Amino acid sequence: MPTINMLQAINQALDIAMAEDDKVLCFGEDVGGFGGVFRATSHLQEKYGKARCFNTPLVEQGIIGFANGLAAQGSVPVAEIQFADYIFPAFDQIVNETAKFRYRSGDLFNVGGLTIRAPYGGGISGGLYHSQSPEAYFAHTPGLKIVVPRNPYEAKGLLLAAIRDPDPVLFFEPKRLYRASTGEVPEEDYQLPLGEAEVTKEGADITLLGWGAQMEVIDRAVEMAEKDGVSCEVIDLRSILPWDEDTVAESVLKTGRLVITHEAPRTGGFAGEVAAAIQERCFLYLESPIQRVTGIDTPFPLTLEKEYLPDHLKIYEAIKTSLHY
Amino acid sequence: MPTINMLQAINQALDIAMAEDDKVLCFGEDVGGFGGVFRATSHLQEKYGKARCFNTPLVEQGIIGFANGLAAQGSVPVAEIQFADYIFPAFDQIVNETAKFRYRSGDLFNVGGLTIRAPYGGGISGGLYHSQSPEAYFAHTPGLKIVVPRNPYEAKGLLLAAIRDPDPVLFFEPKRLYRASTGEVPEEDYQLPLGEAEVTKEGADITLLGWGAQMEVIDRAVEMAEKDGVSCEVIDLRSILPWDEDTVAESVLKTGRLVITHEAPRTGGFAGEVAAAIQERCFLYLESPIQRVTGIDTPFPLTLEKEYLPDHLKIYEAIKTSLHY
Amino acid sequence: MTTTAQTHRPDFLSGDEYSIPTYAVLSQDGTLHDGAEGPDLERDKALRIYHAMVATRVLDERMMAAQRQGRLSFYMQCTGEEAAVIGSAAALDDADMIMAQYREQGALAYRGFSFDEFMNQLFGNELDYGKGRQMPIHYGSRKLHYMTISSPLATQIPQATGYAYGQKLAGEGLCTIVYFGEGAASEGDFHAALNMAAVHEAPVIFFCRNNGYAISTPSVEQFAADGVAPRALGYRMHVIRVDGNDVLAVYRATEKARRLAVEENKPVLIEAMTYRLAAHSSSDDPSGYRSRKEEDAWRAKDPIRRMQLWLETHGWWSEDEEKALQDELRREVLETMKRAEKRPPPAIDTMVTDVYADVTPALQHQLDALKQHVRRYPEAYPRGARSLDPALSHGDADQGGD
Amino acid sequence: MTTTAQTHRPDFLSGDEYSIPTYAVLSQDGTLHDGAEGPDLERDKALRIYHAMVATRVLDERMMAAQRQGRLSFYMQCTGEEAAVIGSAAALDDADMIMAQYREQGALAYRGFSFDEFMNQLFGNELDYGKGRQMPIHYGSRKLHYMTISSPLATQIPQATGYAYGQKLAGEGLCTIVYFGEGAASEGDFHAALNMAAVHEAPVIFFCRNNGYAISTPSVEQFAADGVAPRALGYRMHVIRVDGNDVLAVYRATEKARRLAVEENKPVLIEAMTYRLAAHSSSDDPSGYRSRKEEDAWRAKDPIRRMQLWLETHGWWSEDEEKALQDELRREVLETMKRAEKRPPPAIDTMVTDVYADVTPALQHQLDALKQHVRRYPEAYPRGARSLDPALSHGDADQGGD
Ligand SMILES: Cc1ncc(C[n+]2csc(CCOP(=O)(O)OP(=O)(O)O)c2C)c(N)n1
Ligand SMILES: Cc1ncc(C[n+]2csc(CCOP(=O)(O)OP(=O)(O)O)c2C)c(N)n1
Ligand SMILES: [Mg+2]
Ligand SMILES: [Mg+2]
Repeated sequence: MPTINMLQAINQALDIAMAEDDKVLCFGEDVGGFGGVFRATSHLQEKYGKARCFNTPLVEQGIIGFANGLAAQGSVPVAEIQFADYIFPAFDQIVNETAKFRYRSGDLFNVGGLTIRAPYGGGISGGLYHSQSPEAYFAHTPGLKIVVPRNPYEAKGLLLAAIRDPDPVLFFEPKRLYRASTGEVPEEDYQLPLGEAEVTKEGADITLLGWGAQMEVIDRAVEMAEKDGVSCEVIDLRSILPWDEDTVAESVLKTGRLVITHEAPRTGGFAGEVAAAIQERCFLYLESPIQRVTGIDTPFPLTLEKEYLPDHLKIYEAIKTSLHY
Repeated sequence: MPTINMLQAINQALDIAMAEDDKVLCFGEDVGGFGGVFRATSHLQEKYGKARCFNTPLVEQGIIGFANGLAAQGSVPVAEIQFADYIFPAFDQIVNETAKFRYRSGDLFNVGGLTIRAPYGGGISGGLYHSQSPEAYFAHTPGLKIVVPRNPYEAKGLLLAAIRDPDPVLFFEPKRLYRASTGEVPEEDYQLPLGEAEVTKEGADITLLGWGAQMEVIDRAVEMAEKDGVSCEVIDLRSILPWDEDTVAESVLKTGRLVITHEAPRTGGFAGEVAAAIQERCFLYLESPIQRVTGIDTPFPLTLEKEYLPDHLKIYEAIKTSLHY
Repeated sequence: MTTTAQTHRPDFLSGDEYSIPTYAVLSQDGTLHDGAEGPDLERDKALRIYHAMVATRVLDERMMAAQRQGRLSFYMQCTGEEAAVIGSAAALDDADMIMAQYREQGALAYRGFSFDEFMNQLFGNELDYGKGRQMPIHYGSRKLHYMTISSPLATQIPQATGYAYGQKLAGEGLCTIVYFGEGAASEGDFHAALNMAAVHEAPVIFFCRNNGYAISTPSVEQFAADGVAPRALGYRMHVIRVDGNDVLAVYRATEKARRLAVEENKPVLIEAMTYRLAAHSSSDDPSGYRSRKEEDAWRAKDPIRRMQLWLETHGWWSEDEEKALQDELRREVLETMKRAEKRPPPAIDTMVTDVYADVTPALQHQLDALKQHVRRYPEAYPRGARSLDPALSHGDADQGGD
Repeated sequence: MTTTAQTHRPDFLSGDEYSIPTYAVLSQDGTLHDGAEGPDLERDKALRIYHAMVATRVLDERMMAAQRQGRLSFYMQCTGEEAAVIGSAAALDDADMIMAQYREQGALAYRGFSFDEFMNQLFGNELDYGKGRQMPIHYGSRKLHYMTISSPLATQIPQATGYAYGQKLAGEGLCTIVYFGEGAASEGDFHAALNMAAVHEAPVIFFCRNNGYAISTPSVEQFAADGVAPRALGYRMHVIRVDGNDVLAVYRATEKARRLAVEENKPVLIEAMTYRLAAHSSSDDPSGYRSRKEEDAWRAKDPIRRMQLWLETHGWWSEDEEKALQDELRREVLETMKRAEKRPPPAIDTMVTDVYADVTPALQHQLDALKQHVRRYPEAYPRGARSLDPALSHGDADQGGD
């Protein structure tokens, strides 16, 4: 299997989807001839023509409004938002429209064909507006699916599943890993399941839960903790909505301890939802409080980004706190 | 003290603020001559002129963008969004701009003068788009304050505090109570504190936490539970952001049990944040899992609204479940 | 690309150079304006249009009355704008997509939505295609190519651009018409939609009903410009303004617009100048913001009466036929209303369907818990409890007719 | 209000009737166009403008080079657009508010922002007014009435309308200018801003830098219309298009626009036709989407060179002075860069300030926990750890100069 990076994996997924189905379209700001500012859509316009892969005017609410209409019509739009920080002008189209399209019409109409791709996350000296992790803003919205891949293999399989899924999917790509994360990825078509978490490492003493770029950070913390003799179970949530409560609960019932981590600010972040649900479900099995290792409750900083981020050292400390409670 | 309803209390607060300070402006869709579709801004244009109380074109992103600019200039805008369901087109202006204005400029500029008023909530046969409770969507945003009053007295005192607060405030008004909730309200100027919860009833066995229109629902459930001999402590959170963790934690340390309720869907709702924080802080004192009584994870329905809403019976059942865990 | 001439004088345009005229064909007495060309409307089609206009008027009057009686929670009338809405819908292919704002029930009536279908939605009963989830007047019909109404304003406008773009790719020779008020045209989505349509050459007709008000806000407080039409110049889009109470002008303009859209992939903006004769909705009272006199002046321009007189000049319609039609429609409205009112609400299981294509395990779990709760307190939830008792339950709300 | 004439022919406008000419004064050789009137620019002011243009060019060149060397994380140049930006800023009162997009450092240079001030922001050090929180080029200055830059595009446009409305109420005779690209003008916020400004008569100048591209997207894929200027007709707003590389035309047009704004409360749209000579940013490589030839054609229209020649025709400037100025600016840039680079980052306590007017207890708590953590692993957080050691800490980052 060839070793490729995450951008290449995403590009392959788009290529396969477009080759297979004429109805698949890719568009967004700079997505056309240029192939996107990160080059995720490279060569797609050459291959599939300007009608199916194109630049849009610079208007996120229009991009998603247009995509909603296309999806309702029966096309399969894959819309790119250049940075997840710039998805908010489209918030109304996503939260009031995309998410409620099928329900409000009693299934007369739906926008299930829609996939929205957006690079998210920090660690690239992006400051307030090139670093945000907005998954929790959308996780309060029944009707949406939200997916975050952790590496090239996952990215390709999950993106193909997202495009073909009968529901609209927000696909947040950890841009810090676009080129940094490489791995073996089959050239052919394959899908990974939406709505299912993956236990990436089994362990007995404590469960660590994250998604996207945090998985790599967790791994580093786990390495430290295991040197101390702690046996860690690691779960990649993969889908934020709907999320796989069963897999997480099963693990916590076993380990009795849970640390959840995300880059977004703590208050209102998705770790809160997971903690609330798991304390309810695993109450009698919890040996210590569920811990959240997250960004602090400020906008995303620049110069002191390292201090802000929930890195491996902070996770490692949380593991120790959890164990010595 | 005269008995008035919540709309009158809000109108009084606006009137006092405008009379006191020329810089206070009220505007929004139909806010001018007509006085707003709920009449919260009645007579303000007559009293203070068209320059200070006026209709805007129908564009929420413009209303808040305009308000941000006004606030940065030193004015004190009180912008109305006609229904909280229609605040999402302004999401970018609120989340990326309002919330980050002071921080990103190192305090060179701020929009602290801004208050955004919006009627929220269900129970009025409003269906998907006249019923939403979007507080949790904003609660993930450092830099914003979020306030929800439960009755006319609270509405007046909290709104006056919000307008004068040096930070931008989202003020969500429970529209179901606009005319239904009446009470004695001093005619004069007074303020109630932002960021502080209020223990509205002391009790020993269990803590019930809510805000806005849910407080009345909690009271009904408590009445039932107390007949069963359960001693309930009731807390009105009042401010969703920043929220008063201390008051809630103190109560739970005493009662050992917590039920949180809101109308919005469960997943990603603010009850999750509270539960996550309180299980961490009160871990050893909790006698049963923290329960959430919320809307279900669907858009807001119409015909089956009663079934959807977290009413007193559901809260009463949750109290029983918590006690008999 | 901008390849314009140079000037060496710093002269500003005032933004007021372009006054777009209003295209009008039919005068209020039912005759054509001097110099106006008659339409190529056959008798049957003319009567189909007229029937839809009258049916819409009757439906609106009766349902607003029903709302006043407390039989209905909410209502919105098309009254005064029937020519704009129905005249334009009639100029389309019946398979073209219609994306409406909320005041365009006339278009649906024209396409053949039955009173039963209207009523089922209005009462949110088990036969409502929308499964009782949205407020009254949020109609939709897949078979009639009428997108289910969504309350947030203007969101349908960029959606229409996208829908039309998809139609173009599909190559079936169809287009999309999107209706919106002059108020909704202030939203950012409007700008996005028109610009994208012009750039991507989507076969879409943007139909603005300029009825003078957005709830209480008069159009002079909505925009400083001479209406919405001049905005087309900013997008290099074809545009026409029509007398919205003139069914012949609306029909003809839309027919031409459709040709531009479908044959040349040119999006078009139509601004129909009209007036909302009734209140904004059943929650509104216009006496707080406009004069009786103004209303009366517009009532004198009633579009239905105007068409009626025109039909009479052709000998296609008579006062007797008018009376018979009105009586029949009124009776039919009352009968279907009674039927719809009595029908039970959708089953409690519909609470969790259609959120996703398939009910998720978590939602199923929430539904199960809810049902258990409703079983404990059936009297508190009569609607929900009803469908829990199989003896009472009716067939499948999903049946057919979509 | 729409009070337009009637027509009885169903003729569409094509949206193409109005071609707005480009106002130009100065030709590339430094002489005035035939028939163009000279400006009323005094020598001192002309030189102030010219200095700012050259300073901006030099700063941009050096800082882009620094970025290439890895000394700076990110950079964006104004190169090619100095006349548009500085010519317009110079036509204002220095107390007018400037709300820029990000490529308008020239306006700030014109107002007197020092190289030290630029550098402190670029390096996000403890003297940066923005406390090292935003990416390079996000300048702001309260004392120079230059709103801190925000990355999300177009958000500043409706804010400018609001700011200007506040200025009008304050009655101080000031206005706001808001800069944005032709790409950003596609955002919904643009539409909101211009419409509201026209309706509420805000003294705001909307200054569109039409530089042909939004990153890789050429303006023909941004809009079908002849530029952005025709949109003013849709808002009934005063508008002028200018040669953006012609400092005299820009200056004169903005001067007149300011008079309309401040004296008549009339908002104005100015579209400056120019070209982004450099890459979009240090992250961009334009060779992927445009030709060398096209770039060269525009390089031949360099706005600085054009002004230089004009100054020479007046005898206000010489090649010697040019060389001296360039040398001095280059040296100054290098020196200030070295100073700024060496300055420490803002103290760790600044992580939680300015989120709210006062640090909340919860944030204080988070900061305390963070500091404790940093103390445990100081080598992992050298920047944060630095300010925890009082011996190393410098004065107050908040000092003065805002
Ligand atoms: C985004 C949004 N904002 C506000 C509203 C509330 N609202 C409903 S109708 C209306 C006025 C619409 O006026 P117009 O577009 O002119 O249509 P008309 O009612 O005149 O047909 C308003 C403000 C809404 N539904 N959606
Ligand atoms: C809301 C938003 N969407 C996307 C971006 C990413 N972005 C930054 S600059 C840019 C292009 C802007 O083009 P234009 O407005 O023409 O300005 P120019 O760079 O040409 O000066 C884009 C797409 C952004 N910053 N904000
Ligand atoms: Mg209207
Ligand atoms: Mg540009």
